[in-house]
Amino acid sequence: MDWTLTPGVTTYAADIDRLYYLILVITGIAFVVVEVALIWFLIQYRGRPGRRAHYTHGSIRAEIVWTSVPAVVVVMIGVLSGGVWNHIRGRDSIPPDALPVAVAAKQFEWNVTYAGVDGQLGSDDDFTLRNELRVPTERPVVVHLTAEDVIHSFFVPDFRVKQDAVPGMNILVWFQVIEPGEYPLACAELCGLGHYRMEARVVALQPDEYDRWVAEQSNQNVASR
Amino acid sequence: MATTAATFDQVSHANVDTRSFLRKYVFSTDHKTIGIQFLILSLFFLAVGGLLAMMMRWQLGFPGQAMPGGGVLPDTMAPGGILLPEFYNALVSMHGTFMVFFAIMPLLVGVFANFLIPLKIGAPDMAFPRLNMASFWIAVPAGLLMMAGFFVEGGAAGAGWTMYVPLSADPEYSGVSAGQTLWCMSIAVLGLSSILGSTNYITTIINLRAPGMGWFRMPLSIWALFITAILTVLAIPILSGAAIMLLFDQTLGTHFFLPAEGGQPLLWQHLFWFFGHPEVYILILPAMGMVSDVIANGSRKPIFGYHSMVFAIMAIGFLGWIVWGHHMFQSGMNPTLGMSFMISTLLIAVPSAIKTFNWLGTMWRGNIRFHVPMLHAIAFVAMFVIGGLSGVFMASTPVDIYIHDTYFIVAHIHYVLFGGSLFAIFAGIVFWYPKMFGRMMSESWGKVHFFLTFVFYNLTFFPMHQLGLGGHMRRIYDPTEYEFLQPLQGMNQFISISAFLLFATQIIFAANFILSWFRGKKVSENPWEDTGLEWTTPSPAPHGNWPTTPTVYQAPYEFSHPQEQTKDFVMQTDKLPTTSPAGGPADR
Amino acid sequence: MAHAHAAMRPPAQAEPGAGVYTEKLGMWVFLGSEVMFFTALIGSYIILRFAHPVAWATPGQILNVPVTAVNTFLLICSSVTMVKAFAAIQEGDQRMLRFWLAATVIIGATFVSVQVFEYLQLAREGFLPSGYVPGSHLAESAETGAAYEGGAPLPHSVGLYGSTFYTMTGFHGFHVTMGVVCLTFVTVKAFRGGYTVQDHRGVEVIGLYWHFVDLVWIILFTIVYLI
Amino acid sequence: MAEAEHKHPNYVGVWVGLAVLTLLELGVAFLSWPKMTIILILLGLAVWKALLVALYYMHLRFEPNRLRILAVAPLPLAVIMIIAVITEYVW
Repeated sequence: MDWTLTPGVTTYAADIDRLYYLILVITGIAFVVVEVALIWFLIQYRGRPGRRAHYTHGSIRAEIVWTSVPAVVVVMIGVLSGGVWNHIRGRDSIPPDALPVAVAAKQFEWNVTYAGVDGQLGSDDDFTLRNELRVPTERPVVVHLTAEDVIHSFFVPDFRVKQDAVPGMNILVWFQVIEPGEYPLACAELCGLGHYRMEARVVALQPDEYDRWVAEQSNQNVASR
Repeated sequence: MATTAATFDQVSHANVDTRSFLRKYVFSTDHKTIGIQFLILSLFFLAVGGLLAMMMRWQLGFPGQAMPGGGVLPDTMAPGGILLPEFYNALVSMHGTFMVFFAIMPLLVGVFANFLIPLKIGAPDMAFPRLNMASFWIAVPAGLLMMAGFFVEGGAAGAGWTMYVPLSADPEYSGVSAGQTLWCMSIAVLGLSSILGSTNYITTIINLRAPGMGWFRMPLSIWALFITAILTVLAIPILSGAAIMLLFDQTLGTHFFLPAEGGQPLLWQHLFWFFGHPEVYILILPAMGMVSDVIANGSRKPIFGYHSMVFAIMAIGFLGWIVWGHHMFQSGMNPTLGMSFMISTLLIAVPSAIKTFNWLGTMWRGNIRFHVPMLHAIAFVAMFVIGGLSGVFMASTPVDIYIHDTYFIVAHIHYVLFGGSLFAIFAGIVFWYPKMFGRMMSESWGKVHFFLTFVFYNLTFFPMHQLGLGGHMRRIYDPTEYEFLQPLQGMNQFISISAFLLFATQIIFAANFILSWFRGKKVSENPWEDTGLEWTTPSPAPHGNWPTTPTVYQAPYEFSHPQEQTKDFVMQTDKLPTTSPAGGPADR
Repeated sequence: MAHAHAAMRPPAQAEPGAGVYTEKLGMWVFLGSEVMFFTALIGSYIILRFAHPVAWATPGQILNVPVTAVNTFLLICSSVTMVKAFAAIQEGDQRMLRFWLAATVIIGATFVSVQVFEYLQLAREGFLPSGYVPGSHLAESAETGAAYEGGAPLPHSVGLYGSTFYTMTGFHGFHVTMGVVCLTFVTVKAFRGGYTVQDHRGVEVIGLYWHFVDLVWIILFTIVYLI
Repeated sequence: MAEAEHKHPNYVGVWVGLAVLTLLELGVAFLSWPKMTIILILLGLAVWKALLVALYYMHLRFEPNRLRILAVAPLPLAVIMIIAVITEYVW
């Protein structure tokens, strides 16, 4: 059994993974303690003729211990998770200089609209690609996520990014990639017959490489008008 | 009431059963008969739901290969035995729907609430016997409506058991029209059945307890069923309302959930999960209660920390209302809202932990009898721990970003609903079988069934955690479509084979259940040497339950009482020399 | 409520419960369930209204407030006749019990009829659960925004108004209809002398339901027609 | 039944009160006051009417406390749900 995660490639992936391992250790300890105690009791106190069970209705002290210890532990997990959650999804978490890119999900494809050279969505040099999301590394990217028909979910496992795309809503989700490469993008919310093949790829490029590529695409786009 | 003397007299003659066949077995108002009717109905749907799961597992383990025996399915489902994606979606949705609404929920609430409440609190029947009968006979057409989905044009509903809109609201998106409509109708009808049933349970528990059966002398199963009934009465109408609005969106062209004219897809999710999370506790609380009864019996000890168990049930019942958002962390819900839902969700781990430790405390220094119900109850504790702990991963919002909608969730819900609820249901069925039918189920076959189920169950569901950590999404028809999931395909096959064996193992249970009905060893009143009121009446219990209403003198789990040296249990109706009359279990 | 199952009742020394008899307790539990059902409907309306604050017509522009006001008054009247019936049987007055019960049934049925009339009227003018019928004059006043706060044209989300209106009032009407059916049974039983000073649980229990339905209408009338 | 012991509440008086409050509502609804003020007044009047029905016609005023608690128990849940979902849009 392998409990490790494949390393994430965004800035906050490590935070999520750290939390995951922390919870894994805590729940692992709880698991071992409970199951060992259970098995030990089953063996130690197995029924034998002539024996009688110890007559007791409980112990207030024990109740206090096993109420307060889990309470403290879960509150601690909550506080730690809250910090990371705020960093990823909090109200002001989106870096102001993030590069916008629009992703419109529809049955069963991802349409990616790039901001072009000017870095602004909705301007003339925007261009759209199907099922291919290219992003620069070392720079925060904010995805404007929309859906045309039903709910889809934007899931890039290696980025530790998952966000539902809801028709009628424009949801912002940001990430900053640290490792160039090619990563799968999948739909994680049942969206109909083709849900299982609603696949795209995410290509993370070095910043200069990305700029070159965008310029090239923008030019082509303007030229073809 | 002026009629008291007369009713008492009539009750004492209740053993002379003059009901016609139809009144006795079909349109019976006897809570025990209705319980058994629910048992048969829900075991049937459990089998159906299991069969659907087998087809899914075939497709996941061996995508694109013809399913053995799949040739009997029509071409609209599986041409040449190869499942179609639309049929797969229907399987996913219907497996969840049948298991949640037509198998586990009626098994716990329909069967055990009906059967146990009057017997355990000392009432001759439910408060409203005819409503009780209505509750069953309304559930039957609901089940038929749901089944009908497979036989209409377009197939059964295919938007998942959660029926997220807009996929479920418009046939243009899902390709399913009549099936979706039938789903909504069936759920609305079933809702009425559940509300009638639960109204009955609440009223019965509040008003019909036998003399001496004070609140804190009720067995934990009754406490759990009581809180469950409250959750049902308050949560189910929300689902009914939402299902009806969805039905109107589908048929009348209203716009509640369709965004084109201002509807809100997230509204559906809020309504669904506002119902759905209490529903989760509806599915686990009665299981916890029954397991408490069985563990006390098996350990021959009073339950450890009875009062804190009761308060834990209440705490779960209340907290269950303010955690629904944890199903929606990645749904586009206001992230600040996500924060508060995370805290309340994590807090719900506390009462669950209290219960687990109290079960351990009950076994500690006990004199444990490993009868079949006890084995299932032990498995419940062991598996519920896994299901509960895996829930902590999801409660932590950042970790949930990664594991949401993956097989990690699938593993979690099956550890809670199969490892939890279903093991408790097996424990309950075997434990109360003698009271239902007057015969024991086979002990040896019961043990074989238990061990095989336990092993194959873990082999099926434990690896799903690994799939989830590998990023394997839920509800996908063909995992090999994705390159990054291909390394996990071997594990998928392993899971599928384990699942087939798990399903096959249940045939042992079915055979044991049916054969014991005719051939099982006949038993006297109290085969398990338990303390509850139900064991003071003959097995099977007669119409009216007791000739005269019993009087309760004891706390629910007085095993190995020092003042009773001849046997190791004191019935709730037994008087001990020095029991204080008003005493609760903690009076020491 | 019939007493065919009197034999199933426990002796009076059962543990004290809620302090009220079983049928009444059962009805209150059921009403709790009804509260949650209307929470789903009314809650959705409130939420949708917050999500689209401009999609709701000014009071009186689409819906017929005067007719509904009269209807509201009728329902209030039926509540007082219901409670009068209960007061009558408490004193053993069979004649007045029958009179007030019959009055309640008639007024309740009138309420439903007026509501059906209102629906037909609105449908004829082009207002449906799915929104406005294109070309109808209500559609025009909606599209130009004449019927709406601020008067701005509303290309979208006007459908919500019809959806919530018909669903909420429709389910209320359904509850009234059910109430009338049950009340009819109670009235028939009253005419057969089925209730006495000692035992008139049926009258009180159906009364609770009836007043609850009235209470829901009080809320609905305000939030649907007047706000 | 024990109810007969207390004197009947003034049912007709309550009815008059309900009718008057309804008229008041109709009057307020079409005033040209600020929208928010009107909504708050109307909701206040509606709650007042609902309370009259619940307390007198449904006899909650004369019931044991346990039943009153049972009767209002669902309301907090309704409020929790509506408020939580509204924060999606206004916060």
